[in-house]
Amino acid sequence: MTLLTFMAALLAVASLGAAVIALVTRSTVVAVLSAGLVSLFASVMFLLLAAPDVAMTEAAIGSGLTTFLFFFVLGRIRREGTK
Amino acid sequence: MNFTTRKAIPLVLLLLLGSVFYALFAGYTPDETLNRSASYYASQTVQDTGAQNVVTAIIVTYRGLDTLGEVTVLFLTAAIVGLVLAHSKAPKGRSGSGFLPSGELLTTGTRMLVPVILLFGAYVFLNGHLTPGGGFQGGAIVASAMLLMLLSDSAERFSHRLISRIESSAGLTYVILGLLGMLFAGGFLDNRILPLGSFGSILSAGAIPLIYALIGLKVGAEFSSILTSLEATEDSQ
Amino acid sequence: MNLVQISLATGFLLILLGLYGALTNRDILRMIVSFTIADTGVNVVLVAVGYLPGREAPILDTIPVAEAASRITDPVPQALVLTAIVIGLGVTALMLAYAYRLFRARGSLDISEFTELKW
Amino acid sequence: MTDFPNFQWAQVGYALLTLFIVINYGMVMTAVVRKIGARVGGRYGIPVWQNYVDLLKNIALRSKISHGVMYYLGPVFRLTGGVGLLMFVPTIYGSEWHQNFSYAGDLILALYFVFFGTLGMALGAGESGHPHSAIGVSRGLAQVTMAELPLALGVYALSLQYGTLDITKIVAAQQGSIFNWTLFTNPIATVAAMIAFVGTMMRSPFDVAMAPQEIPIGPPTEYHSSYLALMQTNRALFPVAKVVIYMNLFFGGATSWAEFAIKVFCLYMVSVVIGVVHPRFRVEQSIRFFLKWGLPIGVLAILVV
Amino acid sequence: MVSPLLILVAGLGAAFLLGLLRDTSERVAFYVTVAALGFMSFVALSWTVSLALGQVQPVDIYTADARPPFAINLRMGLPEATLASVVALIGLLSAVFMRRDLMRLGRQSMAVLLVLIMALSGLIMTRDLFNLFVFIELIVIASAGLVLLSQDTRALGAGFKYLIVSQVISILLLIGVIFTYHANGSLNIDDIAATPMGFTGASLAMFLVLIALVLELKPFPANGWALDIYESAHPGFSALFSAASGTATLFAVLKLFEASGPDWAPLATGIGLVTFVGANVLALAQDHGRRLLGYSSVGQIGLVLMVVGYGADWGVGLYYVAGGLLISHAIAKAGLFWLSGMVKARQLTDWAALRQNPVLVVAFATFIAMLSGLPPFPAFYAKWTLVHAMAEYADYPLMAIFLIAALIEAAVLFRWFGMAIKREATLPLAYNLSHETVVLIAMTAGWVLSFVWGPLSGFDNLVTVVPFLFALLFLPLDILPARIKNVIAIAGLVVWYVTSTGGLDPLRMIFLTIMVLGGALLLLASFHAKGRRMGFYTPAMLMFAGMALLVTSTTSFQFFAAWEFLTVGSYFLILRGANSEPHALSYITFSLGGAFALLAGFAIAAEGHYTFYLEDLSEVAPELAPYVFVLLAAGFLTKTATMGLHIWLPGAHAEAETDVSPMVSGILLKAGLFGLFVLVMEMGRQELYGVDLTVVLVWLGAISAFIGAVLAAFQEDAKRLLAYSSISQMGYALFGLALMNHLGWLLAMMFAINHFVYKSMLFLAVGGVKERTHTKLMYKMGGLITLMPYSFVSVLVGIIAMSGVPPLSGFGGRWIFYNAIMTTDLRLPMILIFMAGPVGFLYLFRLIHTIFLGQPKDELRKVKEAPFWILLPQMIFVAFLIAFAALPGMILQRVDGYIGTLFGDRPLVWTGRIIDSQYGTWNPVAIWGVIIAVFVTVLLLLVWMNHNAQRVKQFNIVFSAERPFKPQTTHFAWNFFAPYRKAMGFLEMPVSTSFWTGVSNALHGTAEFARKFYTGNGQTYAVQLLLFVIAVYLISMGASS
Repeated sequence: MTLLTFMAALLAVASLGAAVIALVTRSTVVAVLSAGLVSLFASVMFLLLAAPDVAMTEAAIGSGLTTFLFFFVLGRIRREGTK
Repeated sequence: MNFTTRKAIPLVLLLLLGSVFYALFAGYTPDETLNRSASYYASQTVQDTGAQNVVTAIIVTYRGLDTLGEVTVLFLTAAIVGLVLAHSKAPKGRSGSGFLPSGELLTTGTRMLVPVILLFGAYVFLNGHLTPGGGFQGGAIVASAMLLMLLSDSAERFSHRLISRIESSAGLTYVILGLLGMLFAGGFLDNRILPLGSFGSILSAGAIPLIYALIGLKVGAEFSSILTSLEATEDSQ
Repeated sequence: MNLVQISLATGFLLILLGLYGALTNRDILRMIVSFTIADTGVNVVLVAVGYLPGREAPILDTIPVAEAASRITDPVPQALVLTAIVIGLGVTALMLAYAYRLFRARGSLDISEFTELKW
Repeated sequence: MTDFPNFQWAQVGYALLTLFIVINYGMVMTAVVRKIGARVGGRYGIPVWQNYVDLLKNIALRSKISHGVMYYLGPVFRLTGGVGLLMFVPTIYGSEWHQNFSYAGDLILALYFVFFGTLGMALGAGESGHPHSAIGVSRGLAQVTMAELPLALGVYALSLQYGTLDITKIVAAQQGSIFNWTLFTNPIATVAAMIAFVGTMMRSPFDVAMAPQEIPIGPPTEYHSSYLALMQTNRALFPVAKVVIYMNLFFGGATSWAEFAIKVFCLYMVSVVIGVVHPRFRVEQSIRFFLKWGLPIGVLAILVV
Repeated sequence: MVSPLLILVAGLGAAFLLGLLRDTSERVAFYVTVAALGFMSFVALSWTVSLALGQVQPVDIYTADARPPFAINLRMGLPEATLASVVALIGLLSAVFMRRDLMRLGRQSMAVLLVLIMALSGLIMTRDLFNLFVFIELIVIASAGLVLLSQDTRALGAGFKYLIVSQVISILLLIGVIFTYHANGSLNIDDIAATPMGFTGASLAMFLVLIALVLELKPFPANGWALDIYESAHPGFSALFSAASGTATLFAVLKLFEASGPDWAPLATGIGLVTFVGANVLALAQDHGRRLLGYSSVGQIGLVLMVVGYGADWGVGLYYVAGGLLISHAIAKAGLFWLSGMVKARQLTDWAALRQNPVLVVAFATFIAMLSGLPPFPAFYAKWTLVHAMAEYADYPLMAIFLIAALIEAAVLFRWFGMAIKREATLPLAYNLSHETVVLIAMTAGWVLSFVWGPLSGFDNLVTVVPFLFALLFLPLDILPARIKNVIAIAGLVVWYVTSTGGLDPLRMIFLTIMVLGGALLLLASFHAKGRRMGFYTPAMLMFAGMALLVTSTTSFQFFAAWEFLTVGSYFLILRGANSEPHALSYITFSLGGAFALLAGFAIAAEGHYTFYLEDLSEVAPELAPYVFVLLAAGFLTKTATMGLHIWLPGAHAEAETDVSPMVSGILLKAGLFGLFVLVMEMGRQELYGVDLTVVLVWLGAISAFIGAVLAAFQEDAKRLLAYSSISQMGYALFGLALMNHLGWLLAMMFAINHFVYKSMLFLAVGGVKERTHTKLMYKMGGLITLMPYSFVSVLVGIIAMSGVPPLSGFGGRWIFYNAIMTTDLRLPMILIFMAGPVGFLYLFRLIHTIFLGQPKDELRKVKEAPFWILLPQMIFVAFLIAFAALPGMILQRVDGYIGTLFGDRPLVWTGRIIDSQYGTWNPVAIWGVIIAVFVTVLLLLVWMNHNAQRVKQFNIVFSAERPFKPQTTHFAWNFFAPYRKAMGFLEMPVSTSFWTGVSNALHGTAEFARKFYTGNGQTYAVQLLLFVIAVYLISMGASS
């Protein structure tokens, strides 16, 4: 098993684990963060797969912007829901 | 449907779908050499477009129409998110993300960081034809500046109007560049309306840097617009 | 298992996990979260399919043009994934906006409450 | 005059003569039948000339009213039906003069012309406005439609048997021996037809439409004076004309007036005898009777031909 | 030519440009939008025209100066140009339609609209797989945005469901795309066809791509989300969603199925068929207008999908058929959705508001006709071709399922149309000039399309058929007073008759005379109508046009087209009656069902030839011939309302207007008879499983004749009585025809003539009575003889003629009948006919007695004689009946001679005016002579004796002591033949009514039950979607292994 494969396996386990957490957690915030984490692990995996462009994009958009979008909406809903 | 069947049916379905995927997985063998599309790009990109980054060349020229569609997706999303939220103004009062305290530190930090971030974003999309990165990544970085400002509840937010102007002008210019390709070069979105320049320099690869810059601006503006709309709507009108 | 297989498997599993979440979670926001996971899975699959073992990124700054065809990996799927990621974000944003509006309309985020249109 | 082959004015005279004979015969015969009936029942009965008396009385009646055109025309239709029927069938086989106007048509004409008078009568009675007449009409029509069915089947069997619809030819085929009669060559058809015969003679058990004894309904109650006279004439004429058809079709026809008189009387008596020994059916009972007996026999008749 | 790329560029550019405008300048933004859409339409249309005229060749547009597959390319051929035009035009019109809401939401919404149209055009033109995906995503997002145009808050939920489903679809699509790329090394669609699939997973990849695209077409049952959108979205958007999106997506699917090769075609066929059937069955249970339209959209797109799969190897023919269906659907569905925007309330019945504006009713009818595949619209040609192809490949079960589903669809649509015409709306029409203009443009487009499609069909261009045009002429003429139109109509019929009689054999000549000249005669009665009588002449003339064309048709296509014309025309006519809505619906359902049987029959007979001469029916392959016979006979028997297929008739004929009843009874039924004539003339005896089919027909005729008569005798409603009588009379005709001998046919001919005359006469007379008494119930009439003597005379003559009592012409029929049956071996069915005769006498007597005789009702003591114009044709008929009875030879002799040439025999000998057969004689003049002589003599006798008769009034003894609870039950005319009913009532058992009601209830029940499947939960819809994918996967795996 090469180092590359080993890292990939590690990333795979990590991202799948994060995905499972996103599904089973009761807290939406944790779910959103876990999903962002999945994206982040995926973007590292893209680097391994010789796709730096994709890795950048996934990191910036998939794990970054998307997560913030969720939090914005979540925030609005919380504010209005509790009133 | 009770609790168990509500979850069991999707489970069974997805197991079946998984078997479909497994068939794909099991039947998959990586290619030994590049297939004909890829080998064309590998050998012709430099000659055709003068770009170092093949992915960029594909995105901006060969599959430029996709990319035009892609920015249009964001344009649409921005417009629709605006529409969706336009008629549901948030209640008066506190705005901001609601879970991050907007303190003095954040505000000050934001003021300092925003120009740096913007510059970095511009760097990323202008070098898209040479290094990894490009309009989308750069645009996302530019948008993060906007994000920061929103988080810090900064008073000097970008006006929504300005964002929309930038977005539209960039889009329009992009389309016009495409047309110019049709008029002066080999086809729609052909990058050779500008000289290809010397391979590997920043002002090379024809119109690619220009287009990617437009894309970066546009994407940045669109992300910003979406973020602004989602964050609060008092000033979205 | 090599790199490609691991990535492919991860991608597929992410898709399935994401879909499972989207189909079983009643909370609209959690559905959207699940869809982003599935989207990520799709992206992983796309990139993995385009990967040629042992090759380098398709950027010709260090690779001579003449050797490009034998040294770089397939750039096309990468280009596609870029597009897919952006589109995915667009859809996610749209769904979030809808989620907010639905919440405003009903004060709830439970998908099973929005069934007044049926039959 | 190609439409009237071999037409001579004398034919009209002979036709009138036939008519005269048949009417008188009918008058006397019906009276005799009533007399016999009375005697069987232990009563004295009417004199044989009673019908003439009634006729004269009716004609002489002074008060004459009308309810309208159709009322007026009803008896005309009725009598035209009777006379026409007689005119369209040959009475005496072999006698050219008593062929009447049978060249105008064949068996079918006769069968369908039966309805002419019925229709007119019903219409006339209808216009009187008396609901009972309407009830009588509806009952009569309902019953007669089913009663005619075995006849139609029998006739069909018969025409298949003889391969013709021409009455004269049918009679001709039965000449020679009594065993050439349809009665013997095709008894089933004869039985079927006779069921119809009994059913349409307006005698018990199939006389609910007239029902003169119990309830004053039916067309005759609506008419009086010369209307009734016309109808009375027809009541003498029409049964005979009808019997003539049966006689021609099933009983070898008649070659002389004597044979004619005997056969008609015998046939007529069949319905009388049955009537005497059977109580009256309600309409639906008679319909069911015809469906249960007349129809199967008729079907059998055409199947075995 | 400008580059087609400009369609995309203009859309995008304008969308971006809108962002530069000021927020407040909505008006300018709207003009920019309209201008851009106009430009896109112009480009697309100019390409369409130039390509169609052959001025330019189809082009491939390359981007970035690289050849495919290395860069994305687009294609502009005739199909692309046409569909892009459709999309752009619908976009333009919808923009105009949605003006107010677009302005309300601002320029962003207009940008979304522009992007949607742009993306749809791109979807049509692109040849790149991934580009296809991008355009689809654009469409999804833009659609989700435009859903917000609706004021209906529920639209929000619908939009979200749509997004959920789209997410699942795009996941499947992307996986499919990438593995297809891996297999082919190319994303170009054309390469999929060129390159054999490289590895085992590739077919699976192709499956994912195809199924994902198919899912975008909203296949049944994975389509709940789409229905919710249709129901709640803005009608302008629904028009786009159904017409434009459906069209573009379907073309994308077509491209991929073409590329993927014939192995995949059954997938499209199967899913398409299931969708077509399922959507139409479920539509039965809908009473919400827009949701119904949604179901209909789904069904229609399913139909086209089926064609795409089925016609995979047709080449250009596929484009012709699928294109015709697709464009018709686009126009009609867009038009209907736009119309729905003008109807305020949402129930189907609320569409009655359209009646405020007759032009909109015409538009509505046009759209419905386009959708149900009626001539002259393209879907008609498509249906013809499709069924013929199915017959060619001997796919009979497929054909049956398709036709049944098409029938259900027609029933759904016409049920709705009936409601719109007959019900009352709860809210008035939301009138808006620009909305109406948009709708009318769509309607015009429909007609133009038909005009273009006709000549391409290789058959006649049905739009330009003269009688049809003549019928259409009455649409603009409808503003004229009815009398003027009537003159024109009569003149037209007479002229057509005079000019088209040449070269017809006597048989057709007689049918033409009855249908056209008879029609002109009956139209005399229409002079009675006052005012404008909107909407009468077009359908009437359409019906006559159909009949005129039917008789002169030589090919099966002409015949069928004519048949559909007359069916539709008569449907509209029948629908005009006061209470005719349900009856008109059952009429059109049965008629179209019959028509489809004809279509199937012709198609099977043609064995792949699309033009088939009727005379070639005699040369159908022997193993097919019996089935052809059965199908054609079933079609014709539906029209002649043979027992079992008759339940539509009584209501339809009885509830029709006074002058319409004789047309649909006296004339229209003859169309079926004519068809049967052609059938038995060309095909002769056929045997199926050893049963001689003509014997079956004999039995059917006899049963109809008998049961029809019995049922007629039990009716309380005079017109219903006549209607049942028609069933009986047609039974006689069928019986004669099926005897397959000379006299039998002559009998049928005789009945055709006679039935026309006396049934027209009786319907007119009863109709005239109804005009005056305002009731059709016989027990409410009575004693009208003195008040309406002329009507009485015509009824009297009519019933004498009909019952076959000498001397009138009915007797001739009976005489021929007896002679005909003498020569046949069939004896048992005769019994029924024998029974029918006297029963017929019963109902006829009831008719005359209860209406004209007995005591007049108090409230009817002052009624007047029927109007002159209604009496006039009756009197002409009376004269004709008498003349025909005395001189039957003037018509019959020629027919007899003609039939003689067919059979090569001469059973009747015509000596002067005497007719001799092998068995007997019919001397009509002598009969007349004798009867008149006797009658006059007796009458004179009576007059002599009774000249001083005194007129007395009737006296009323109907009620004795008290007024009963239901007074009519004590009336003699109520249940007139009560004893008969007691004895024969079992024959009244509504066997066929129960049967058909059962069928209908079962269908409705299924629909009602099955639609619960659409729970409204977006998640459930997504689950169903996946379920569908898996099911299709497993089925196709099973099918291919």
